[in-house]
Amino acid sequence: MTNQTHSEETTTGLSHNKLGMWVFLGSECLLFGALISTYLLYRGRFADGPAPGDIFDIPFTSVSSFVLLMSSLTMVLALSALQRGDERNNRLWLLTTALLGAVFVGGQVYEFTTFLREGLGYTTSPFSSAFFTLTGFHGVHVSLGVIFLMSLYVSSARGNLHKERAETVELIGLYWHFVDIVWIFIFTVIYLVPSPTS
Amino acid sequence: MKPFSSYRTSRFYLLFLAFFLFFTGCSSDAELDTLEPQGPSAQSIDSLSNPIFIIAGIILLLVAGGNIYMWRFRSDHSDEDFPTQSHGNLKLEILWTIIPVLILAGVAVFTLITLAEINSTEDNAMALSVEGETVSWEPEVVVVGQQWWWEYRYYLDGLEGVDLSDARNLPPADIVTSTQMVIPTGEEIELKILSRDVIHSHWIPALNGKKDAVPGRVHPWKIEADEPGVYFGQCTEFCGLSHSRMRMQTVAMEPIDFQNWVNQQMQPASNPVSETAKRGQETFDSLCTRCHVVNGLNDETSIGADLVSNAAPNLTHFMSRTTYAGGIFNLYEPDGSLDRSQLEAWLRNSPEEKPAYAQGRRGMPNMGLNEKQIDDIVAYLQTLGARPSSEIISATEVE
Amino acid sequence: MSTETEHTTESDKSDDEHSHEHPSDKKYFQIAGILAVLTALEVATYWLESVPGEILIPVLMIMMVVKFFYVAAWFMHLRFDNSLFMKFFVSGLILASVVYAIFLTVFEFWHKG
Amino acid sequence: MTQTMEPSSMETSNGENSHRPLGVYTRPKGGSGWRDWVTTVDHKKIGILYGAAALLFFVIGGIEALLIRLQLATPDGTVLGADTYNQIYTMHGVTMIFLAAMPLAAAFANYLIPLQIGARDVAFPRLNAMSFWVFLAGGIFINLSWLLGGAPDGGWFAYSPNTGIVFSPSHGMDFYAIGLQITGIASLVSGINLTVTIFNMRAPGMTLFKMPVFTWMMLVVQLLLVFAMPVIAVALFLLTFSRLFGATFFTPELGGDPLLWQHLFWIFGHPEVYILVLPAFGIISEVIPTFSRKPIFGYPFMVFSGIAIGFMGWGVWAHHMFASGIGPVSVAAFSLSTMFIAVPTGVKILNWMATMWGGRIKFSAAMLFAFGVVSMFTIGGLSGVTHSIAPADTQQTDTYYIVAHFHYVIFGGIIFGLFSGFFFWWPKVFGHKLSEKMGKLNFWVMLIGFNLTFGPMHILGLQGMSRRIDTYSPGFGFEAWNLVVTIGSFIIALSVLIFLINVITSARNARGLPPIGPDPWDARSLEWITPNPTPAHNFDEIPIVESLDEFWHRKYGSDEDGKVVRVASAEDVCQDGSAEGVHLPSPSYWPLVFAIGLPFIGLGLIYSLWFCVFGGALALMGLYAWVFEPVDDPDVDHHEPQKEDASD
Repeated sequence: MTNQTHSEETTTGLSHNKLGMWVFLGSECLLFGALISTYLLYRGRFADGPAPGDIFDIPFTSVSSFVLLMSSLTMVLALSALQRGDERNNRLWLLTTALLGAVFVGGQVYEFTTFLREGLGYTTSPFSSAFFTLTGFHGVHVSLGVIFLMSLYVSSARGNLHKERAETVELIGLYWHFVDIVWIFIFTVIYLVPSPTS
Repeated sequence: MKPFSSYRTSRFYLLFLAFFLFFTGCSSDAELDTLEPQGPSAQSIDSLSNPIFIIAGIILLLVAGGNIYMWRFRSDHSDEDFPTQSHGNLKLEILWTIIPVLILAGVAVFTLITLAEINSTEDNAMALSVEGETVSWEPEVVVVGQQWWWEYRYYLDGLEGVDLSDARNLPPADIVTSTQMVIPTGEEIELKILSRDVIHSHWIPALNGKKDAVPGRVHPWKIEADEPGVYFGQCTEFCGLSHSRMRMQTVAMEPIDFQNWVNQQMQPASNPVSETAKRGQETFDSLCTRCHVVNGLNDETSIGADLVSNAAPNLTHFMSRTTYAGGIFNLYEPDGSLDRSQLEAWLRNSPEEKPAYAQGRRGMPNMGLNEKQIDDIVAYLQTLGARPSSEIISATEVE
Repeated sequence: MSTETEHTTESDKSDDEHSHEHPSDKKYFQIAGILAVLTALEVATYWLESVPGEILIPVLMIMMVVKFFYVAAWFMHLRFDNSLFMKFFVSGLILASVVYAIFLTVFEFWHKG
Repeated sequence: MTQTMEPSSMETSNGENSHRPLGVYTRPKGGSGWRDWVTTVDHKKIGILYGAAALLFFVIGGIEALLIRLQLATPDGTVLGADTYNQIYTMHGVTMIFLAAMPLAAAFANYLIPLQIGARDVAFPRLNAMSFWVFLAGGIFINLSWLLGGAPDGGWFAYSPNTGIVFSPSHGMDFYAIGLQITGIASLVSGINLTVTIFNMRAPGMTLFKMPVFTWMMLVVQLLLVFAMPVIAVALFLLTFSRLFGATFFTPELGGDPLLWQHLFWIFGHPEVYILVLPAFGIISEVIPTFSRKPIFGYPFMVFSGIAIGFMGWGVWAHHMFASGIGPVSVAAFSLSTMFIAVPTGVKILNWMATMWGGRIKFSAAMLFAFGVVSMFTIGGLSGVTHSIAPADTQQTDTYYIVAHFHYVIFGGIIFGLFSGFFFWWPKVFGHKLSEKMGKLNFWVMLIGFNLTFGPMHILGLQGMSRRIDTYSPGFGFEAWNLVVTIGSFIIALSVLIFLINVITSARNARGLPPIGPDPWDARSLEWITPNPTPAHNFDEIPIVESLDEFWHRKYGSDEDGKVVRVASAEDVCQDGSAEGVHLPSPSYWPLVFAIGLPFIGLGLIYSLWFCVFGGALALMGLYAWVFEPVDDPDVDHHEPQKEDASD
């Protein structure tokens, strides 16, 4: 990536990368929309398995949601640091963000195993399939984000991430915040809105 | 009895004038023709689509005429001669936006009216004598699709309290028949369309449009025939291997004939008299009742639930139907005699006659019967149910 | 391409990319504080059992939309960046909302609550 | 993920890079030309690759169509068994839509969009290469199913639960779901790429409303792709997870609803119709003005009706489901929305006719095909209106009437449009015209074959012939028309054969001759400013655009009476292909390496996870190498500026 964007040369004055990223995020809305709608359609169809209202552990999920929410703060701080040219703080916040993300994913793994123990397998009911698919897709997005963040961290540690490349951090940041707002939606609509009980 | 005549050429003429001018003299008997309505629903659809075909035809002629007129403007471009460089005309644009909107708005009104018509239900009831008692039957038939045949179930006490939520385990019905739905003329029949495996679509074009049978759902629809007759249908949602061989018929009878039909269908099968038929019954009992029910012989099947659809046709009144194997074979010759060779071929090796995944527990497998067993079973089958009227038999013929 | 300034009409309105200052870190902490409070309020509704769904759900939705808005506007810089970014994102968002709302309506989702 | 998006190198001869070694990056030439093709990131070569691959799949899909017609030529046909028939008709649909029509449109989009907006390449050249290779990998993957136990047999629409593991136990549907997922990645990525290209890389002065209609329609298509592909992706994920991991989305016994699939599929599927047809609309919107010697009539209305079609296309999906049992209120709503989508489509047809009206029409092969679109698509559009009427549709849906309708739209609209584009832009791409004589013959044979094939299907459908049936019995009045249809289909095959022969003989006749001069058609839009065939760097110097139909306005002005007069010859206006200081992105292997990995991941999901490990490693290696590879290497020894077409 020797070649920096020449945003002043584009028609709109915007960088290709950032524009492409936003188009991609617009597209992701349709992806998560379909998964969330599928879940909403099926949340009451739990066959003989556990119902969502019986199995959700709101306090636990609230904590992990909070962790993810705060990772958006650290992400934006990382970007802000790099834009100031403060590479040390940039690294620090990148690492914090990745860690918070990893904690969230870890929480999700714990939640999944708990559900599994309580009899909610992937194939138990349309509810369970839809739930695991939706949250799994989100989890995969977070995990990818963690990998991106770690790549940035390594890149910075090797002295390759300077102020001029702040846009790369900004792009990863956009992705990260998007994954966060998807979870804001999921947390409210799937967990907090009262779910059917058996 | 066939209520069909040559199809109305006028509509095709308008719609396809440009291409099929010389074919318009053609006519044929098309048993599935959508343009020959024989019942009120089909009639109201037809009355709606007729003018739309005509409007579409006129627009097509205008556009085609305009296009042909373009020939006038041909040029070989060899000179520097340029036409007027017109970039557009706002008035024209508005005009040709508004006019289609107005036409479509008009069409929309009639569409909504027709839609309401074909989705409304009537509170009709017919007096029916059932086992000596007169009941008031609000005509309803439960239609169940499965690979690759249709079952029709009649609950003469009404559907209230009948749990239709699991099509694979329906409560016992008063009458169970397959491939041919028998209805009284002049009565609106409410259908509840179900499926036991994949999506099918029930369609009797002369009587009404189609409605899908979707597993897990109960779809209401209705059907009514003005005149007695045999009305052909075909499954129209792709349902796997033998989709093309999943046909059905609706047999409409005068109410009095329908009463007779009900009386016959309520009877269980009687025990056969002849020796061959008795032997056939034994073979049937040991092999065929694993899947098929004959009321009076077995009320339960032995491996039923192992079948993907948990059902095989109820054969109690096999002979009262004129077609079998998903409506692809006629049971009778046009002269009214049994088409024995086809039935034997079917018993000999049915997957050969109609593709099915018998090894996947869908469709009738090859039972490995020997010729004697086949003869016996044919003799036994002939004792099951009363032969339909000769009008129905001849109307089943398509040629 | 030095002569293009008078031709690129669209860049006139979009040259604001660097004409503003991104918020200070303090502002980001403030936003995070608001988000944290909102989340706490949201989660608190879990223990309010007496509130009927007709009130609870709209309240939750409003809080969710506010959180959503804050992250998108501040952390994702939509507030400061070129409006074209927002147009793409919001078209996706609105399209998804409308299409899937119709989708759920066709399944009579809202009747079941 | 974002690291894979590279900045463009839209560098021009401004002061900033004048210190660099100048010159055109010329691709490896000489003996091993294949290496040039597999590593290219040039949008023009990728366009050609798309076109060639798509034509191959078009021929395969066409052979499948002929087999279908052989089976149905006579009642009780025995050419194919029911099982084979179901596989072939499924693959015919899948191939024609996803592997022929969409990539053919992508071929035109790739080649022409940068040229029409005055750019040197697309925004993300390597992603563009990746899109092509991923598409090809997906197409090959789906067709591998023929060799690995049977092709998909559930129809291109793949309605559940018939596509579930119980009812479709072969691996065919797995290949379908995973293969389309792979080609979907290609479509999504190229949608994002070209959207950014159109917004960000227009030449100075080219405002959105000075873009050619073709570019506009392609922009709408890219946005539709961007928003529609995720929906089919989710549907395919649900299907894949159901088949491979036992998910219960479509298991009615547990409460799964088969209609979920139908909704997701058609939420994608209807915009998909416009994804297919709008490129053809764009093509003929370029061809008709050129050969009528008039500007396009009502340009803003052409643009807005295209946008309106794209937008309304999102609100009509359930008209594919009028008989599915979605409830009368939904049926009524979707029936009305569907009716009114006819309005912008009608506006387009009338504007094309108004463009031709009073023109000086030259009926070249390209124009004939465009003319074919205007008249044949109208029939498809009108029959479309007849089944937007939901009650009528309950009679017509899933019969051959529908087959007739959408073939008038897809063949009459899209294929005719794409052929029009072939004849029009062939000299732009290859430097020689296709034979006009054979082209006209091609058109008439195709027109006759097309109408013989799909015209009678209207009648068959109204006579009650059901779709997707592998056979029919005598006596329903289907025999005669089916025979006509089969004959017609072979006439279409003949017309395609004529086209292929034309391609070969025209190339042979042009061998040894200098490339065709500029402006063979007296054309209008910016791409013709470059020489034919287009040099690697596209524009010697990025033109400054002042008007719609920029090229035409540079050739012609008007005198005091308002009459058109020529002010410059084409030779004066066209650039000569001599490049100064143009720096192009370097070729790369990694998009190809990444693409090869994907089908192995697919095979791994179906057969053995070891394939996944291998494919995943390959894809990851491709990605990482890609990320750390410079977009264009400033240390590469750039070649001297070259004149591409004036070598003798």
